Amino acid sequence: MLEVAFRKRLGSFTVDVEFTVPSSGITGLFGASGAGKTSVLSVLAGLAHPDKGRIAMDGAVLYDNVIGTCVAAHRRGIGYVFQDSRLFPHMTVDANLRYGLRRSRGRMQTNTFSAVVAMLGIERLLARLPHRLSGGERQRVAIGRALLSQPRLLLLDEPLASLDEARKAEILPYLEKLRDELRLPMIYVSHTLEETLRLASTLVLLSEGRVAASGSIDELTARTDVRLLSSRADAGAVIDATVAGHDDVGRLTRLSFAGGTLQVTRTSRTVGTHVRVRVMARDVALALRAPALSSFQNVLAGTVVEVRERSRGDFLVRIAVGEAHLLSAVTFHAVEKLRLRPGLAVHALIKSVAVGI
Amino acid sequence: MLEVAFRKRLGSFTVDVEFTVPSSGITGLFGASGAGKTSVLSVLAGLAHPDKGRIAMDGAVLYDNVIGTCVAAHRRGIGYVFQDSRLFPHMTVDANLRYGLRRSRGRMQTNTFSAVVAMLGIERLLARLPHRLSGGERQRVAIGRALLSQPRLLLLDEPLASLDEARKAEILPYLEKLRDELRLPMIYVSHTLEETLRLASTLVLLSEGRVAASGSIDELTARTDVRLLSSRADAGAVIDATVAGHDDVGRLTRLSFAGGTLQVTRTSRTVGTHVRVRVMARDVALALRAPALSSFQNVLAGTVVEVRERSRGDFLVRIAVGEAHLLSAVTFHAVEKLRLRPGLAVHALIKSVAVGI
Amino acid sequence: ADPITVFAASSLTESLEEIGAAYERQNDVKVRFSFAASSLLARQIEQAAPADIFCSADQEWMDYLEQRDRIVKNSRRDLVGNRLVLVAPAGAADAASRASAPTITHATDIAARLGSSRLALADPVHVPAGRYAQDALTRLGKWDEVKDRIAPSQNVRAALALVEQGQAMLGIVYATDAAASVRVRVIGVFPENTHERILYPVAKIAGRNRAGADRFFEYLSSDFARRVFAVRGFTLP
Amino acid sequence: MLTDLEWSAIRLSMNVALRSVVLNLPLAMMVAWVLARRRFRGRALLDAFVHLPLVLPPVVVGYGLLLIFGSRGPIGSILAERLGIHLAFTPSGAALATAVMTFPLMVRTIRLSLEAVDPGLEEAARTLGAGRIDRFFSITLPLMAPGVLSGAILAFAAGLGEFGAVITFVSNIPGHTQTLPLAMYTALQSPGGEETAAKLAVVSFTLALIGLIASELVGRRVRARLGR
Amino acid sequence: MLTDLEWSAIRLSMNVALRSVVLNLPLAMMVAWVLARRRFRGRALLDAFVHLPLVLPPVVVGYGLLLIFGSRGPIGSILAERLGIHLAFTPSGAALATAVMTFPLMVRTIRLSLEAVDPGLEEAARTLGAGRIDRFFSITLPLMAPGVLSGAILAFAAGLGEFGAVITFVSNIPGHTQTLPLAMYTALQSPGGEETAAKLAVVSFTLALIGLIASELVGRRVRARLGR
Ligand SMILES: Nc1ncnc2c1ncn2[C@@H]1O[C@H](COP(=O)(O)OP(=O)(O)OP(=O)(O)O)[C@@H](O)[C@H]1O
Ligand SMILES: Nc1ncnc2c1ncn2[C@@H]1O[C@H](COP(=O)(O)OP(=O)(O)OP(=O)(O)O)[C@@H](O)[C@H]1O
Ligand SMILES: [Mg+2]
Ligand SMILES: [Mg+2]
Repeated sequence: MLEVAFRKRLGSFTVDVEFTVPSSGITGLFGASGAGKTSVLSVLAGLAHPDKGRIAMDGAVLYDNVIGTCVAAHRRGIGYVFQDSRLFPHMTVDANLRYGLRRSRGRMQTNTFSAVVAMLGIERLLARLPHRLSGGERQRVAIGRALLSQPRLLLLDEPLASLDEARKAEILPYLEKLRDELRLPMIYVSHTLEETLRLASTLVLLSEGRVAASGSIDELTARTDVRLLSSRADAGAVIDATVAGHDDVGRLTRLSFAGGTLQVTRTSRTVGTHVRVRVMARDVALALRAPALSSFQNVLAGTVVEVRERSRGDFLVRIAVGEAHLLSAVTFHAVEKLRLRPGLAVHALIKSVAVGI
Repeated sequence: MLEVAFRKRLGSFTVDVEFTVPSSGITGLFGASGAGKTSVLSVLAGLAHPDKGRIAMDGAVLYDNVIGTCVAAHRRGIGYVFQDSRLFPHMTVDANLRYGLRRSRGRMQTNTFSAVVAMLGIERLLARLPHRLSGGERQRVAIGRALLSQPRLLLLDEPLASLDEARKAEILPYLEKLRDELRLPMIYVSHTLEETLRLASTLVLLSEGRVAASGSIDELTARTDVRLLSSRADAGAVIDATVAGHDDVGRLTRLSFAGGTLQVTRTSRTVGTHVRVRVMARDVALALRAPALSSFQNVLAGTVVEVRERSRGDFLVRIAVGEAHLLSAVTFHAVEKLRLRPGLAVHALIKSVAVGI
Repeated sequence: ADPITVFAASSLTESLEEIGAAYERQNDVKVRFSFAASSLLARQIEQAAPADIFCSADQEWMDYLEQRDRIVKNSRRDLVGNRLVLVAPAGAADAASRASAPTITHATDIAARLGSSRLALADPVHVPAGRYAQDALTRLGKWDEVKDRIAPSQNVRAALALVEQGQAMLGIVYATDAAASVRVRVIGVFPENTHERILYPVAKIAGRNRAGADRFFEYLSSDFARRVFAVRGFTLP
Repeated sequence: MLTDLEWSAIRLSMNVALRSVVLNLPLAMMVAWVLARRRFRGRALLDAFVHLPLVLPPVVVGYGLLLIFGSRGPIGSILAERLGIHLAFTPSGAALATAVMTFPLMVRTIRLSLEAVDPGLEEAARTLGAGRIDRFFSITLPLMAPGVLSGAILAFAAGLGEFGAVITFVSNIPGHTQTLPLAMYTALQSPGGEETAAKLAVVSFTLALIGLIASELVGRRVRARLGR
Repeated sequence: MLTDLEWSAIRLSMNVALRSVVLNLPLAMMVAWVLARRRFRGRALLDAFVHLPLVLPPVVVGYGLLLIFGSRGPIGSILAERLGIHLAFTPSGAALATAVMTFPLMVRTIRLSLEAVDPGLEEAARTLGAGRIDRFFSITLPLMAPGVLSGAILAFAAGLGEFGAVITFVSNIPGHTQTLPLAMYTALQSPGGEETAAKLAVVSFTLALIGLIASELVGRRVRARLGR
């Protein structure tokens, strides 16, 4: 567990934060441009020193102004993928990648060179110098370099911002694998809530240098007062589920969760694994009666728990399905027409394809 | 109109492209990381010289190796927002912004300093030096600097990649305004297809240094062979529509299009304006009968035109609604259950909130 | 009145400064000196340097100017003379016994006194003092013994410094230099017949007919001036 | 403590060092720019030529200046007759000799920092409508300011100590062309002059210290601006 | 065309210039690093002290060396007695004098390029587990290579031309301590020696040219690596 509490002035801006990061899983660090995300990461990595505070990882103090401790950055074992890639210009891609690897002798060699290179699709670039790379290529090498330094904690500052969807789709599962199989804790900065929610189990929301909210995703998504999470486009419910089976013909995977079964696009996860699924409020339609012949794979019976007007004419409806909760975004007209109110029995319609993992 | 045709070697990589960019509207330049997007932009800006080829803007030759013409970059009047922001480190934000402005005397002063600064939310940063800015702040200043140089053509290389959704939501409409009101042509590089499609009317798809496809969005989205556009998450149909009216109670806007009426979240566009709407295939559900009491605002009757299996078990269905076409992504089971086939009458179900502009 | 400018060899520095100061007190005119190597000054005068009078440390460079008609022909004469002496670093003990130095003869064992150190002298290739020293040593049959043991210096003053600091156990310098330094001891005087006579020629520079300069030129031969030179150890021709 | 002539040597040395720096700056920047940015035949020759004053003994350089800029020299005679400008044996000549001697130091340092300027920033300036000259003054020059400053202070320090070329070109006339190093040399010519020389050396050191502190203060600002 | 003694002067000059560069490099890098990166009391004094050989006339520096490293000097006597190393009047002494004279040039240039190294890259190295020394050799040093090279060639050129300190410290012994500048000076001291001096000047120029071309070739590679 990483315990963080510090204060640091940067010109007229002050970062004053306090939060904890669990020792496994990914913690999303989320906030608007200029909220202080990069500043927080650089203090954690030991590159900047706070004015006062305490930072401890698994009980070992990394920084404490009271007892006067400050572990040097290169001894912290914290990997950092910078917002700007910061490749060493005088080294080939290969040498850049091996820089941290070579200096990680003490630690377990969990990420192997060939696996990382293959995953990032940078085999062809190994002999190149960084100034001959494209923006996205540079960022991929930076990710690889940090992974290969075999860190105990990995800080990622918008690592995928300059990558295309296809590339992202290759890297995200790798990060998930690191999270799940190697239990490598990470702090992940991203502007895409979807990306963050998909990876993170804990969330720290920064706003103007302060922690606006922090806690597990489940806790936070259940709160309707955290503005960011209930904002129009990004609202959704996160559901913990287990892989129940695969349907190879329909390319579907069945997930069982506290409220029944959910069909999603086929994944390669083995049966029995725990997965986290985010069902976006905008992807959930409501109907009083279940439609007969439709393309919906998921028609879940439930009960309206809460109807809240997010902004004028724009409603968020919470539905209890078994023991799980779903969110649905509907218009004023729908609320009127269906007379949506707590206690009403409804059917939640979700196209299977709308659920990604 | 910008006519582009050139060839340039970069180490083992060759860019060999030919396409035209209309003199108004936004042209999306789309392609994977390392496809050559940045290389193309830098040739257009005049920062790199092709090995051979011809580039002409509105009939005036910018580059032609046969007649030996090459207009210097600073005389092209082409603005460029670089992938890395490239702010002048020795100048304050204010001086950075005014750098191009001061050198644009000859041209129409369409973008005023105060409007641009307000739009980008950088008033508080004006006195700062660039190294005291966050990544996103830096990028915003770079956008402002390019806009204020009053270019005749604007090149944008992933300008919004490091910005949060809220900030993007402020800048995108401004770019649309530039596109529509000032008719400033732009070439827009982005990895987010949604962003590109929302802004662009023309698309150039790059793949390994070559143009894989190019043309108007309408043309391209109607093609099922362009892999990129029919890939799982991003598939969708673009619909040209006109604002028909607003419903202030339900916070909706009614759009009329070739296939009827579409209800979307309230926009501020005045009645009668032309808009382009992208309806994602994953947001369109199909049913044989229209559901009675449901939260769907849009239930459109149509006819199946084409059923194509994108990948095993995963289908894309094209539906003709009036004269417009919609795409719907469905599973094998839905195809089976509804017996989807060309000619079948179906109802397309779209939640109004699922349609953004 | 415009100052009188005298270009003079460095070894005349102290005497000329004293004479100049005295002259300035008696006359309402400034006298300024530029002290440097004779060779350098001669070349500068050739290139029309604003010098009124040139005091050279050897005849050769005065000849150089005379051949080029840069001096007033009949003004040339020998100002002072000097003697060549052999010096060693002054030990604390012999500070007092510096009165009578023996004449150097064939018998003087220079090489032995040198030990493992070097013999400091002005560069025989181009500095007059060095040339005189080489002549004298040759005459005394000692040049071959020491010619690989010399430390040829830029000028006499530098050679003297080497001895003063004990870098060289022996040095050959002018009597005037030796007299001025308390840190060296004269251990021998070279007989005058072992080398060309050491004379400092002086001349007025051509093309600068100035009455003030003429008067100072004469003053250089005045009794006062001669006394000053004599006190510093110069011989008077 | 210090005689009038020593004070005048101090003033002259400051004057000569500063004038030579000012004289050199524009030309050194031009030459550095040409060497760093242009590719042409004979570039190596120009480079070697620039270093010539460093490679030759200062006396030779001074003598060369005397031959060229002396009142009998090809340039010196023209300057004297047409413009009434005399360089040999004048304080201005001391500044010229110092400038020539310190020129290579300045060019090297400026060139080094010019080569360190990020070309991406100049590209950005191009797309914003800045032509070559404009770009140089608005972007390149400010970014290489640390190097220009460094070159200037190096040249200033070397200028304070320049001896051989100066004494050869302008002679050693106290109160007129006798700079601090020349005064030190003259002091050393008299046995027992070490003390005077040491005193003057301390003065020189102090002047250099003042120059360095000043440049350090300016440099700190410049670097702070550049975020280093 | 060239006499034996002239050839030996050429060899000696090359030898002295190269040895002084090699001698200086590590120390100059250390001092440059301290001046650029550390903040401490007396930093300005150290800086001024480093520039001292530049500020003082070379002859004075030579005297100073003689006092310290001469056989009676505090260091010189120890070197001579304990290690049998003699510096005064030896070619090694010429290298030492040259090293001292060119030290400030090297420190300035190296420091300038050290200050231009992007601290962000060193930060990246820190997060990858590199300690201070490791970082210096793997990141900082290669990135400041253009400056080290530039400093080396500047010092080499200046070393070829060093006169006053060398002649004072090691005398002008033909075939032993007579470097090229000393030979040129000697030639100029005799009426009519201009021709010899000019010939030797051409030799010096050629040596510098060779050095510059070599450094240019290396520098081009280094810069290509760094993408400039
Ligand atoms: N050295 C500095 N001096 C003054 N202000 C600074 C300094 N560094 C950063 N700031 C300010 O602190 C705030 C937080 O910066 P930070 O880089 O941590 O933001 P961020 O959350 O990473 O933003 P982004 O998403 O845009 O990268 C910003 O407003 C920035 O302008
Ligand atoms: N100077 C160069 N030498 C060799 N190859 C180069 C050079 N510059 C770019 N490339 C290669 O050319 C290809 C195209 O680069 P470019 O920067 O145009 O890509 P891009 O489409 O902008 O990618 P990204 O989205 O990652 O920024 C890349 O594979 C890159 O490695
Ligand atoms: Mg940031
Ligand atoms: Mg790119």
